[in-house]
Amino acid sequence: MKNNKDPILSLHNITKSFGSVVANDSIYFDLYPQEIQVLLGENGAGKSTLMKILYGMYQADQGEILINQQKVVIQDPNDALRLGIGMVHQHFMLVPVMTVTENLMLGDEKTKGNAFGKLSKLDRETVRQEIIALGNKYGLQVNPDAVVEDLSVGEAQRVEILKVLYKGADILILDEPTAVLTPQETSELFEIMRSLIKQGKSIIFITHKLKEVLAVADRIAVLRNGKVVGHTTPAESSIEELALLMVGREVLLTATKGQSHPGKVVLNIKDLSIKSKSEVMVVKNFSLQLRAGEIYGIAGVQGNGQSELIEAITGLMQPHSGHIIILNKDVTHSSPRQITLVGTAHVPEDRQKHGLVLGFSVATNLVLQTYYLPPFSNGWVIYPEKVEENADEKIDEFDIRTPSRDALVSNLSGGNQQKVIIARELSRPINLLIINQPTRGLDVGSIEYIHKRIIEARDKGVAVLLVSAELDEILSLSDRIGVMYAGELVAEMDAKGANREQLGLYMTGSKKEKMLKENINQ
Amino acid sequence: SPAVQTKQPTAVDQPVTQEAPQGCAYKIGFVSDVGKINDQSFNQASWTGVEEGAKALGLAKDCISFIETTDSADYETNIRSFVEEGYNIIITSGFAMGQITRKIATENPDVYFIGVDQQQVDENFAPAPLANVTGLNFHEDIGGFLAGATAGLMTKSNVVGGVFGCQFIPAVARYEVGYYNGVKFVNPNAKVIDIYHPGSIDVCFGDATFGSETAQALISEGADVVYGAGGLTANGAMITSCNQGALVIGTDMDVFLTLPEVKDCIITSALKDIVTGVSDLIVAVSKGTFPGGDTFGPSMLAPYHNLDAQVPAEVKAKLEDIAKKLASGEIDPCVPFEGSNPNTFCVPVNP
Amino acid sequence: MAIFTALLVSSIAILLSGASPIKAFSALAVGAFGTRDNLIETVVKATPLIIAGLGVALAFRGGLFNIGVEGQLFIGSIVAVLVGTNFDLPKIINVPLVMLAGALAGALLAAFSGYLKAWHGAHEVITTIMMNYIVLRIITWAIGANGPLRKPLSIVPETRSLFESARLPLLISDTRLHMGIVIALALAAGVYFLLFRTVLGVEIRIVGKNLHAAKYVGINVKRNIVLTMALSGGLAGLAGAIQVMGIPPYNFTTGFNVGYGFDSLAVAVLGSIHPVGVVFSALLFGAMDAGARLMQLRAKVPIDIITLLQGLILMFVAANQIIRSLYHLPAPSKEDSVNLTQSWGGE
Amino acid sequence: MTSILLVSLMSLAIIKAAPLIYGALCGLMSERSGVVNIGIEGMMLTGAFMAFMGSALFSKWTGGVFNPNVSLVVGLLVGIISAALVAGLHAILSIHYKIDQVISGTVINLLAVGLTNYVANAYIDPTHLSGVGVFPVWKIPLLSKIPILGPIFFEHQPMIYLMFALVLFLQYAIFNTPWGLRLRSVGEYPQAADSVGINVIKTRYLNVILGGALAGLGGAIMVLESVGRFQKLMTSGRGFIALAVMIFGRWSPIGAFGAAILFGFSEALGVRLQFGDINHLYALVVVAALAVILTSIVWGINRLRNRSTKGKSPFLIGGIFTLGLTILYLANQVEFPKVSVPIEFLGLLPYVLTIIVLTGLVKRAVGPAAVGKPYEKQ
Ligand SMILES: Nc1ncnc2c1ncn2[C@@H]1O[C@H](COP(=O)(O)OP(=O)(O)OP(=O)(O)O)[C@@H](O)[C@H]1O
Ligand SMILES: Nc1ncnc2c1ncn2[C@@H]1O[C@H](COP(=O)(O)OP(=O)(O)OP(=O)(O)O)[C@@H](O)[C@H]1O
Ligand SMILES: [Mg+2]
Ligand SMILES: [Mg+2]
Repeated sequence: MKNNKDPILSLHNITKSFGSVVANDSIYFDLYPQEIQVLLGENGAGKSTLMKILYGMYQADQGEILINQQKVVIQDPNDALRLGIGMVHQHFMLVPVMTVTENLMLGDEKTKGNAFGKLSKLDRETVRQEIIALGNKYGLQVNPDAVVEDLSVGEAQRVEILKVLYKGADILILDEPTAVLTPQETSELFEIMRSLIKQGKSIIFITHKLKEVLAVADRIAVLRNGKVVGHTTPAESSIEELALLMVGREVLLTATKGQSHPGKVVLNIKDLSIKSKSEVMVVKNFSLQLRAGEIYGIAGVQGNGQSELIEAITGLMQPHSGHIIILNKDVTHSSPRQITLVGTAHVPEDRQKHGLVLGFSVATNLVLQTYYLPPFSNGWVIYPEKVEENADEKIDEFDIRTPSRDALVSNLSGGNQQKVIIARELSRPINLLIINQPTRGLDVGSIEYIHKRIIEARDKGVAVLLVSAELDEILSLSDRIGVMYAGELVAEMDAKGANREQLGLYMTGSKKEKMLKENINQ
Repeated sequence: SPAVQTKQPTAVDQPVTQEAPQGCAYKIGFVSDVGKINDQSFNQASWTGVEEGAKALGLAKDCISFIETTDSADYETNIRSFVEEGYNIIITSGFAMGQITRKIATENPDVYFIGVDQQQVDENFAPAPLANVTGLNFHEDIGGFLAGATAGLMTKSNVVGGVFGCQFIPAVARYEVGYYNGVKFVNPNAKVIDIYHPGSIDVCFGDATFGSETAQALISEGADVVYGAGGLTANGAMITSCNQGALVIGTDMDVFLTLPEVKDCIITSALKDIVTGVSDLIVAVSKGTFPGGDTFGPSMLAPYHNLDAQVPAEVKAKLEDIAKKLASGEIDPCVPFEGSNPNTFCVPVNP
Repeated sequence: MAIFTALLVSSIAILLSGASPIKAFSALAVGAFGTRDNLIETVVKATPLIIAGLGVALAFRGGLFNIGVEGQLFIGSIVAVLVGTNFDLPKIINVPLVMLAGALAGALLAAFSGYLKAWHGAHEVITTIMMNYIVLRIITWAIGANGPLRKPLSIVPETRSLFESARLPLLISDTRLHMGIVIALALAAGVYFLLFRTVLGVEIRIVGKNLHAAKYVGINVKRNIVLTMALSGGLAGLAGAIQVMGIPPYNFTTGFNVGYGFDSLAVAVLGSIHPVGVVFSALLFGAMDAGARLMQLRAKVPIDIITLLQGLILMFVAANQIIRSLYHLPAPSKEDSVNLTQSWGGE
Repeated sequence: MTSILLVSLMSLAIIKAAPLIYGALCGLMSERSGVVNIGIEGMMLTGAFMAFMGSALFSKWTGGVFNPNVSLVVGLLVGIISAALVAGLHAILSIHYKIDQVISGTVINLLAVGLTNYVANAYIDPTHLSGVGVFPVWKIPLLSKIPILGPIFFEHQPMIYLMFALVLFLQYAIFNTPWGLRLRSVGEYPQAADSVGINVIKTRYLNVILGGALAGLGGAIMVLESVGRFQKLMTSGRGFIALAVMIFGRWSPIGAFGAAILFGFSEALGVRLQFGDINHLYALVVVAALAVILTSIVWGINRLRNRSTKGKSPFLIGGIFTLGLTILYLANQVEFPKVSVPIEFLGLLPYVLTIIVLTGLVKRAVGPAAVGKPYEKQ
């Protein structure tokens, strides 16, 4: 929006380094009232760091912060909140075992009377009401009594934003809120952001998704290696330019792939049904035939049974009924290891929780699926030198950015951690690749790379089952697309024929229709 | 790495190694049983005996030393280190060290050994005296019997209790049997409640809290006399009983002197006069009258001290009489009789 | 450096009691290293601590807090006695047999706690603590007045002595230096190899570091937990067996081994739960236990000062920052720190 | 008969449970804030020791011009404060120096044992320093008249009432006050707490130290309400039992209370059975029956509490419950053979029962998520 007002917030010459890493390098940054400014940059560019400085979680090595031209000191989040700065963090900052209400109260709790100070009784009821009221005002409905760990990521995200508003912030920092959101949730979020702007708030918005940038940004600032390398606006730039600006080189934004040549059926799922731990049927007689050399993308709003489906296929969860057959071998009740051994690779949704052992070296993580097999071991004894050779190979083959093979994987950036997993899963003889949210939170550079790898695998004749909340990812990678809604496969189509709108309708359940598999398979 | 560093001091030390107490006519060493020298029970008694004996011989403070055993695996090394340091009278307390004491004694005929609670028997438990080892033993069953008789005569509620240490320690078991039978002997229809600490050696003598809580239970059951035999566990019991208005009877040492908390409710103590026993034997060494073999210390009751007035004359008389009969063997606490301790069984102590 | 500081601090305590620290610590040192026999005593004392310490460390690596080493060690001893006093086979068979029996006993006891955790979610800290008491009391009964293991006729609570054929050979004749230390060092090497060079070891460490990843990789977590506990308890049991097999009078009596369980916990953490570290810290503890005799005897300093000393050393070694700031030393290169409290709270 | 028995057992159970409960509350405070505490034993021991020194020396120096209770109160305060100081050390080591919390707990235990024994050896031979008795029993006027419940709950010494009060208060405070909310958030997800301006470090220090004070009470009660003087190692493992009790009680004060009572009760029973006037078999069967009934009740409660449909089916619960009752009934019908169980085995009751109950009815105990992990701001 055109405005000649003064900036509500300016950062002057902010510099911050962690040991040798210079995360922020003399950064200048202005935010104007009622604007949405997007902060863009590849993984590790320094976006979160800058925002954490603004929010008082880190202290800048040098530089100053001005709010309405007034120089301010922000020692800790309390100061930030007092100055009307609120932040939604890249990683959820909600206590899982507590209710929404408790999470919102936390920090400045309302109490019934104040006779006993911090020991007075919490006034949950009032806060409940306030939450509901606030929710209605901004269109952010959540159940105040829900326990956070039971919420979907979308809901949790809403709670995070509510929390910031509840604390009365005028400047909202949203650090990659859409990384975990589905297209629907994302567009809802954008609605909310716009209404917030109308009501006088200003927003700093961090994302890696260039489409989104153009969709919501008023202005765009691009960071690279801790420096601001450019300012622009959606009007005067394009996705390609943004990518170039970010990464510093040309980037292929849509994966290019040749015709697929489906071979024999690798994965054959027959009316599979799965009960969740709380005895709810989360997948209902799901059937699917996946052939060698094709990529099958499962689209769907999160929480419609995709995760359970994957867990069942990979043996992490026992299905209720139905059959899973991999290469004519019934693995319905096999252990994860048996399933791995028939040539299944699995790139899990939560890379830090399931995919890696953060306390182990990169080298060890690279053999996490094969350490017990030759050449790394004879079944009993590990051959460390083999492990280390393998590490060195993979590290430069998949250009994993790590200080050394013995470095702890926890020290790697998100993108590189994902690369470790990809390298591990793709660099062994496999027939089936199950890959869940492969590029969540990664920058365009890493995305391009990982997509390339997936397609290579498919061209080598691997059957790929791709689950992603990213419609673009589904559309650009898949040969066939299935849509899951409420635990059912509501639609299946050839990728060529597919388009966003149509998929969107299926995903929200507003359209239901089964196509006969035969049409596609012949 | 650690090990290298600990070597530091060794360098400093060589001169000191030779250093040893000068001008000691005798060097007396004491090895405690697993436990502490001031457990206010038999370890402490033995150590006090050593100090008394040293005084009697006019030895300097650093002519005597002790080692507290923390693990029964160390008995041998602990005793030997005294031998190596040239100590010539070594006291080991506790039955557990009996055999190893004898072994080391045979190897070192010129060192005198005093074994408290150690009967001089060979592997087959046949008496086998050695010239340079004297076992200082006691008839705990007799002491217990006297304590029991006192309790039986003094109780008004006709309910008396006893709190004991480890059942598996022979001395303790003998005290318990004697106590029970003593009560029944003088007062057949009195109720006797004896409680042992159920724990293992590391706690059963040292758990004052258990003793205290048990005493509360006994008293809420109506007991008005409580007997304590078993180190700190017993102390806990006696103090609490005292606080709750019951009379108490102590064990081993004259508890009136060692535990002031109970001075106004302790009737007497079943003395097991280790102190005199040990110091006498030490003196005997200097006199050249060291007996060797088994000796038996006297088993008697301590003075009534503050409660002297409360104890009726006829009670005192009766106790005198029983004491005589016990001494003469007319009464044997270990022989079952009508209403006696259901498991009357004294690990043999040959007279 | 840490140890030096600990010595300094504890000398204050000694001074307060009127004794001379120099005298005390020189006596301590002589008692630990001064003569051949003292040196041997240090080694003998360290032997069970090494083995049991390895057990604790192994469990920690697997994310389990085995605080039941005391009980496992005791049951190891008692079962070793049970076998060693009833079977009189040729030494070459009997010694391994008895050791195996002890290890097995400890392993089963610990495995039970492991099972309770894996299948019933019973926290191993509770169950192992409870097991300690249960085992100790049953043993107390077994050697008590009319217990089954009581040495016939004996007037004292003790078991019979092991048959000659079940006793560990001496390394140096007519000393107390038995073969246990060799076994202990071999085990240390073995545990290192197991943890860092074998498939099982990697799996134990994965489970220890990240349960979810372990499941994802296809490790049978429940089985792994039981196995880890069994190994840990097996080592503890073996430590107990070796005590009765190596130390005259080769039997079990009251007051035997009391406290080794908790010492080995200290040893394990002092050795930063690494086999190499464990060996050294066990030797250190052994030295202090052995030296304590002369310290009491010569300097008249009560043995409790040793416990104090051990606490201080552990503190200064662990919080090496304190030391560094005291002596202005440079910070060392940060290596992968092992989190002992892995299994404690919410996974 | 049985009611008298029950009363004496229960009140003894409460007395035996009290130190464990204080200890468990200590562990709970520090672990709720994210700091593992296996140093409870050491803190209790220190509390006991200093409580004795405080009271004894005070009355010695003031020459007994004050009423003994004054000295006892002084001792109590000294005990509390010094245990809190020890906890302070634990806090410094594990929060500031970030050394592993299990290690610093072990350090605490070693130091406490070493120091108290050492000083006790050197300075407190009973003939030189004698205790000043214990707190008197306070009968609560009306309440103590209530049949059964009265004598069980309202005829105790003051520190027992204090314990009741603290359990109820902390149960309320941890789950219903800002302080509690912050405490839990810091133990569950410190980053989140930090992100809303809660000072994680300060919160942890505060609660670890408060916990220490509670452990101090646990140690002091042994001196000031039962034994009347300090005896070496008088905690004899209660700190570790308290640890178990805390976990058993799933990190909640009420839970810890229940667990400790169960423990104290079975220990009391073990002692009571030595009286020899109850048939041992009968007693054991009754206990088993009670355990079963308890199980079903707890299941029932969990069932009602549950948000979702999780939990055992009502029929099962009902079945178990009636089963328990029938056993109880039958036990009173049949004549048991007279056997006397060795005392060591009677002593096993609390430990065995704990394991059974633990595996039987307590749901997988999961502590605060961030417990044991030092907090790194950056
Ligand atoms: N607490 C920390 N300690 C050490 N290094 C850090 C820390 N936080 C960030 N860094 C480093 O600073 C750099 C910037 O990190 P930052 O998280 O700001 O990047 P980002 O732009 O947010 O990346 P992403 O898009 O993945 O979120 C990275 O190299 C990161 O490794
Ligand atoms: N002497 C030591 N004392 C304490 N900890 C040690 C010692 N040596 C190594 N460690 C730690 O113990 C762990 C294992 O040591 P080591 O490096 O030998 O095996 P690793 O390299 O971790 O295993 P792998 O060879 O499978 O990678 C490492 O985390 C290391 O930091
Ligand atoms: Mg970021
Ligand atoms: Mg290595």
